[in-house]
Amino acid sequence: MRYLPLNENDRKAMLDVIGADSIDDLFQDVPEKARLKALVDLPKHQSEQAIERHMAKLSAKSVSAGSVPFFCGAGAYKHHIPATVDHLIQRSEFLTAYTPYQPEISQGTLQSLFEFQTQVALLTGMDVANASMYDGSTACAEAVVMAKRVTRKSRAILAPGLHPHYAAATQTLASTLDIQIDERDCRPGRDDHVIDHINDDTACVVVQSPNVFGEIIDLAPIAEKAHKHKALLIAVFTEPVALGAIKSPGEQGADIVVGEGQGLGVGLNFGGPHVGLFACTKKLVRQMPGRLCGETVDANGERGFVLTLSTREQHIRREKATSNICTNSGLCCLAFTIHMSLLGDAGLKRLAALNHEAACHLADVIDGIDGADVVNETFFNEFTVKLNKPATEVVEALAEKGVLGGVPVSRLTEGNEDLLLVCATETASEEDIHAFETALKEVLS
Amino acid sequence: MRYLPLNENDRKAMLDVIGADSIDDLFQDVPEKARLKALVDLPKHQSEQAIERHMAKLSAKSVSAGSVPFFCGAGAYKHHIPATVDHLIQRSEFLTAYTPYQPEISQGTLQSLFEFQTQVALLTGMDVANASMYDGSTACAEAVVMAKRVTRKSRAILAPGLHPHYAAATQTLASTLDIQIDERDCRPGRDDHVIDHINDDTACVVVQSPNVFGEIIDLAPIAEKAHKHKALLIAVFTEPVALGAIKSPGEQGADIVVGEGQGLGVGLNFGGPHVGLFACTKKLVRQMPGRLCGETVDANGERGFVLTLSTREQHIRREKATSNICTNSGLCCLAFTIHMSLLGDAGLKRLAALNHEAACHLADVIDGIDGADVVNETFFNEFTVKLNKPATEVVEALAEKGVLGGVPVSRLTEGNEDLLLVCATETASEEDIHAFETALKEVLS
Amino acid sequence: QAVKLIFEVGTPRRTGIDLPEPKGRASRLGGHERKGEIGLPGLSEPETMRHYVRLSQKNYAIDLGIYPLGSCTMKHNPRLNEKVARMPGFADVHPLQPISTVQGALELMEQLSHWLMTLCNMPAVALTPKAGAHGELCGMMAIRARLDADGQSQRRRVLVPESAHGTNPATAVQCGFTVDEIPASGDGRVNMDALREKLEKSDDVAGIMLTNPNTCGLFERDIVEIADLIHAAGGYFYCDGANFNALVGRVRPGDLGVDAMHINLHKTFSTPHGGGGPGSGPTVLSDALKDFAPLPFVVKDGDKLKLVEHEGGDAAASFGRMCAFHGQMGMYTRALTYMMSHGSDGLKQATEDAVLNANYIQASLADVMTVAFKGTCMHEALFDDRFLKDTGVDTLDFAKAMIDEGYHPMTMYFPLVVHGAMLIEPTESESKGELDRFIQSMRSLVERAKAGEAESFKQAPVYAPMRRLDETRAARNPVLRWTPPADNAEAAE
Amino acid sequence: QAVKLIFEVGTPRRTGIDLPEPKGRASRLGGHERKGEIGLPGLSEPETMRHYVRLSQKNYAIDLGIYPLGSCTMKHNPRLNEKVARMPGFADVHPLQPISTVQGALELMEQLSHWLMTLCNMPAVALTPKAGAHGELCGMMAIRARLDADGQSQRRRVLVPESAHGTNPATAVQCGFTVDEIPASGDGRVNMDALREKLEKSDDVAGIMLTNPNTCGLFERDIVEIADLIHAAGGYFYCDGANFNALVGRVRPGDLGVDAMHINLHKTFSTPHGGGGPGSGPTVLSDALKDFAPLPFVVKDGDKLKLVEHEGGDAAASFGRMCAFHGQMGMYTRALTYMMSHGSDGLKQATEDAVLNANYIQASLADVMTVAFKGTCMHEALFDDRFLKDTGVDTLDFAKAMIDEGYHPMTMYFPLVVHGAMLIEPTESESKGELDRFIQSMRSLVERAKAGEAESFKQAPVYAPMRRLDETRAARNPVLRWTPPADNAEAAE
Repeated sequence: MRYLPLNENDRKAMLDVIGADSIDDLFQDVPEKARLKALVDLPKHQSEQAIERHMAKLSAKSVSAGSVPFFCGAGAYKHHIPATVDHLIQRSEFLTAYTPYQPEISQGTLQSLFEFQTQVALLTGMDVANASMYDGSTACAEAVVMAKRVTRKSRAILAPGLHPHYAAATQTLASTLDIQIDERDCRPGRDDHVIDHINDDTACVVVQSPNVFGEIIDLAPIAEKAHKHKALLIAVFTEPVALGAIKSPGEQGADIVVGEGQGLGVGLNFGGPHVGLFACTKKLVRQMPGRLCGETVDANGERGFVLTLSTREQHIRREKATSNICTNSGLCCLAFTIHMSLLGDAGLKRLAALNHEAACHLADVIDGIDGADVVNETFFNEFTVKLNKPATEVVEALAEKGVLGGVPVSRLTEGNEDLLLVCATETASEEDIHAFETALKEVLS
Repeated sequence: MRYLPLNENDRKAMLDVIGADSIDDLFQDVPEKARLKALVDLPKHQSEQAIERHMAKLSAKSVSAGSVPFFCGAGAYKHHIPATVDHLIQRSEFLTAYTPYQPEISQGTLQSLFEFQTQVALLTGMDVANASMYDGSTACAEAVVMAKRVTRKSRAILAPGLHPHYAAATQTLASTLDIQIDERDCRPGRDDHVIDHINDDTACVVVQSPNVFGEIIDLAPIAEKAHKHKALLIAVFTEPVALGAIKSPGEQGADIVVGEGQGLGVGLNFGGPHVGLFACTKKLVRQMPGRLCGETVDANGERGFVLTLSTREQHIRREKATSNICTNSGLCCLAFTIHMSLLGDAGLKRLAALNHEAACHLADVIDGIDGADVVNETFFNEFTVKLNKPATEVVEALAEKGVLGGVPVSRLTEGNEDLLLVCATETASEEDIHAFETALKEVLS
Repeated sequence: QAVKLIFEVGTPRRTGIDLPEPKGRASRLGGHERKGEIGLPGLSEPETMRHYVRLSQKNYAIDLGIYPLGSCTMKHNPRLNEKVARMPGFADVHPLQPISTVQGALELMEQLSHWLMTLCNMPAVALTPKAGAHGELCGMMAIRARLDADGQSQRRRVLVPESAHGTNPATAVQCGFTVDEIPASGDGRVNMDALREKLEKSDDVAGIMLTNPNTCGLFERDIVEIADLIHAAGGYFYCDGANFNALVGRVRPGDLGVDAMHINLHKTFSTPHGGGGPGSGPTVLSDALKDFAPLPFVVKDGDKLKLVEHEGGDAAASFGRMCAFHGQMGMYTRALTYMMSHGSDGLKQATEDAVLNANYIQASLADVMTVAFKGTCMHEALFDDRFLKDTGVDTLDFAKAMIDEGYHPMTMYFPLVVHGAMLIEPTESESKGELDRFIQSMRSLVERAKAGEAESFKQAPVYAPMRRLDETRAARNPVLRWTPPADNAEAAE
Repeated sequence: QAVKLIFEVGTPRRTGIDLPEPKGRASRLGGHERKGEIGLPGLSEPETMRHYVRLSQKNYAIDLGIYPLGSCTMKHNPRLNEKVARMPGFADVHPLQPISTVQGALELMEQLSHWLMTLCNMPAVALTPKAGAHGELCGMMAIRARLDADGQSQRRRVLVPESAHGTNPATAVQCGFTVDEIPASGDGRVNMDALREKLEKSDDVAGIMLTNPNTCGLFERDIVEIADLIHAAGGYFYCDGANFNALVGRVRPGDLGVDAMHINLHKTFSTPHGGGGPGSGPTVLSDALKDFAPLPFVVKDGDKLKLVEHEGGDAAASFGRMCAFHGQMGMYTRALTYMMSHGSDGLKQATEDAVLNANYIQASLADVMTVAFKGTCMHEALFDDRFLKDTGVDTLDFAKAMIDEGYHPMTMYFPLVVHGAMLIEPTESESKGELDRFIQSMRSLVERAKAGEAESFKQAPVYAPMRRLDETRAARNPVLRWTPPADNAEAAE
């Protein structure tokens, strides 16, 4: 077996040193009835070539985003990732390192995490950010739990425009924690109503902008009202590129910002791995979940980095930890950070502008089609279209014409069958948009 | 421009230090009439995404070997290359290093070349090997030039079964060097005749085994006769995997062995880059062209490696050099060496056995088809088929049926329109062979 | 050589990505435009490349040497897996594309599930959990949902051995349970008497969370009895699967009475750890729990596959959704590739080699270091610090000295049940030659420690990219992000 | 830490590749079976990975820092190029597939040719040469073929400046020419008087081989006149294109009277050097030479492309074939990707930045080191060793001391026309920040040399993976391959 360096001579010699007659001796603590007598009923080992063929065939059974005109978003975004990013994250020293518990031989990972935390803080307009969460939805759930710890109140208001998966993940985690979630009505144009629900019982209000329908929400008045009632504003985003164009949540008074970082550096991956971003104000940092990397010095006084404030974490605090989180999304952080380092301020802003222009163009095109109306007043690179047919049927029909034309709202939450989320990034060319237009006209007519 | 770190401020500051008013000042030595007034008539810079799209479209205009049943050989062989190989050769430290002229900071390259040289020597059964040539054909040409230096005679006999491209490359180089090349008659079954042409004027006799028609040649009697007349036997091979199954040229008395190493570690690449292997007996080493890596010690007495015997080379000896060669095929050597390290003796032999079995199976299948006859008595993984139709028409017809069915001999040398070279490696599955059979039957009927 | 931070290399006006000029269309941002500089530095592509290549060389990695972190299973990461994970039908597929366009991806999930269920002999697996701790959450939530469904909502006490990973109690609490610690017995296993006592005449026990092999590297001999006791007491058995690498192909958790167990694909099935993730923690579930599995999941739909994404119907009892989308596809592809590469024969052999390697280390060091518990171990060898008594060297010093020998240290000070613990897990990826060199280095370190060279241990590491780092300072005055230095001109005045 | 050789790690019985068992068919090898052990060691995949990752870390590379080797143009190697080169329509295409199945590959060659011809203002390019020296061979063979075709076979003398790369005289000789050396003038350029003298009343001059900018980093001011003189004398002008990076987009060789010039795709157009290759040396040809271009080449065939592979017809005058197949496709893809990425604007800017960087280094070091020739330079700065006079430090020592500063040394002792030459080529890929650090390091080395610290220079490098290597020993008693050690048991007796 190509991955196993021991041969029979080695095994024999090692058993001799151990003083065991056979490998079975080492499994003597296993109860007799649980000892497998034969191989499990699975195929035997195969050559690399055989497996590559098998997997290539499976891969070919799906339609990849890059192979067709593509307009899906709703929490996962197709962007062009520079080749440099994937090359660097595959370096053995990054790819095959563990969590940096031994800082003297982990500065590569640690320094890049410090850079990541700073970039996320800058992007969100917040004081500090952690070293990532699993994804945006779990970051959102953790933020609500954190708000309870901070405020010692347990009622959370989730805005109607919060991505339904994020709301669901939050409800799942919160349900066991005695956190009440206010009911929501997931339809476009209702986020501003959250303001009316905030009162002294409110621990936090969770608002996404751009929201799941693509609408950009003014967070400042919500923050003001929340703060008046000693509640936290948790601002959510699912597309980091949007923050290159729109006001940061930090500028608008958010206390905690959570979001999905996949759009920078990380591929679609059918939904995972992605990378959760988590930022907050300085005064909340000791209530934050997840790893944190901090600056310090070594015995020679040289600047270096370590994991820090780990008394918040499960491996030190056990049942008193701020979260049970252990593994983060390290390699995706690195990809995010490299992509962002390449972009810089200027590149990110231009990328955002190109996304917005592509979406504006697409919105004009769709508005010109009978049976399709753009619902949004505002949007960044994604918006909601009201169709004259059920959206799930429309996207299947579009797929047959070789266009992946967006995400039906009903995939995210039941109801709203006539609403379709459509996204255009810098990867949508003029020809792609034209192909979409042609196909959509045919499907809707 | 993403690859250029200087910005306008930098440029201005640097010009100030230089004391130049503008960049034009630095080009003042260029004659007025040769100074370009405007940009050359070529497109402006483009985004990574735009270029990827352009190139992907171009790529899609060819039929890749891996996408169809594939049976081409004739000097370039499709084998499965482990993912480890491509991963390792892409490491920055290997990929972006120069020729190892500073050994203290080039041991990675140097040690792997030493390993390469040893592997090639073992594989060919020779004493020593150099650190590679451009490819097998240029290695062959250089070997003939070397034979003239060694023997001080200038007549070279090229066996009829020598790959016509190798013969042509040799003739091109030899033509300017006052080396006479005996005429050849490139048809199957004539290699043994070379023995009759060897005489005291002969500097070398160049014999390929397996030859271009796939036939395995007994080199020992040729070596014996050559040595009797103080001529060198230059043994050639185009498929390194063959040496896992058949006698090495070294065992049979070859003085110089040259060959193509592409089959191990290196892809087809439409013909380049490949990697030329060059080995010889110990006593000829100082007449060898190309780089050599040798063992030595550093100031602490630690084992290390350096480029050595460079007094043979152009950068030291200029017009008295053994060759004008400078760049070798370093990264392909590394790929070869890694692939070979993974295989080892046991793996190489098994790989060779699988190749031979696939070819035997294919030969049986083809012999069973009306209008196609296998010409060979012996072969390794490639053989010659006599067809009842012109081979170029047959392969085009097969291509239309989605099979790349071999190489017409007439692609290599004019004439022999009815001969087709067919190769089966471990990548040819039962289904591939069956698809070939079906298609060939249709085409020939 | 120190590597600057990107903030000290790039500037906000520079960029390493060429993009076409925007055309300047009218904005639909509704007045929410971001104004002013964000402060993100841009680096040209060559600067970026060099920055991260240099940084990378400051890391230790499994590709450089043995990485014997106990409980972490740092095994070889095959590059075939990386290649497969990047195939466009897996890497470049959107999670919400029409179902007809993702059949290959769903099929892969189905195949992965089949392998995991077969290796565990369990009837169901929830793929979505995004890491081990997330898998724990999944299992414990399923247990809670089952208890609630059975009207047993008073069951909120979870038994956790004191040797457990910190994630276990943290998870229990995050699910709204309380934690009740079980002490260890003298042989490093669950104290059965204590366990029985805790279960006696109680109706508040929700279950037990137990790692097996446990964090001392020992198989819980009484595991079947433990399962029976828990079940008899009305609770469920959550098994922490972090150490599944000691069992694959030889022991099936389903045969031990386990109700739920997460599987760290990034440990047992070799998806690379990437400096801290991403991971993946599919959780196998028993018959008792399988109806409570989280959304979404794949089901057959004629000869096609489909996703169940909403509550009700097939998911009537589901405890809900744990995250957006369907989990860690990128890890699924790697893990399945790994499993198919090994096959049932190779997986069994890998398990045996992992256990053999650990026992070889334990046996080879038993005379100079102190083995924590007598007898053979499973896939990791646990030592305590008795052999360092009176040397002036402690576990931390010893670990840092290993760095100077060219090794990554073992897990230290865990499990908590032994003093100054050193937990060594070599995995099956190490050759006998590497192990022999490692053992030789360890022996010479012990010799040096006993020879009174404590001072040199306190100085270690000296051959690493950095000397020992001041962790206290980092925690006392946290600097968690870069801030621009005060303007030099001002400072000079 | 020393890395063992694979022969000391693996064994012939181990393998790191799983292959199915052969079925044991009858052999058609005709009795030529290889018997016995070959002696090739096999390593498991993890051992292989670790071996080469460890080895790699002993290399310096452009991705780690400035690599200022004069004449080598070590610039950034974009990874986009690597990605494109691996696209299946380029990497996984057989050179002898039916022409209808390789149209994309041929089109790429056609596009590359267009870029190269346009940048050079030359009417033809031969793509096949596999490296710079091979391109020289191509150009000189075309010249020879043209002379022979014109009945000028007595023209066998080639003029080569003494500052030329060693490949120039070696190539001339390999083409059956004799070499006649032209001395340099006091300003580092061709001595025009000497040149005129060599051309006077001769009918045996085949041509001149001239590098421009020359190996002193200087543009040959009189180049147009040189070309005119050579042509008037009945010879041809071969230009060594190694230094084309100083001209791209600003000066076209075709405008200077050049008849042939090779282009190092692995220098100017950034295909990675890979520790010594592979390279690619397409050679542009003037009207006078283009009919003699080597086989094979791409021509239009209606709206398709085809390959001319045999003599006669379109290739009636071709001097023949230089190698198997069509040259270095892998380099074509990378080079075209590079050129399209830059565009005509970016290529010009890169040229200007390369020249600017070199002049910046020259200007910044002119007060402490000795610039070989007055005035501005092109893309590389040449220093001699006068500044080291009486310090006891020579060029080699100085270079080795640079290693301890974290840099790869510059080219030393070349060109031969100045004493103790140091030729520094930064390329356009270096930022001002990197250059400033480099300049600072160089200045401090000079200071140390002048302060009498010669001994420490002699010891250098001390911070490298190895100390100075004994090259004399390697050459005197060449050990060119590993051999198994004499049996230890025997040795002990």
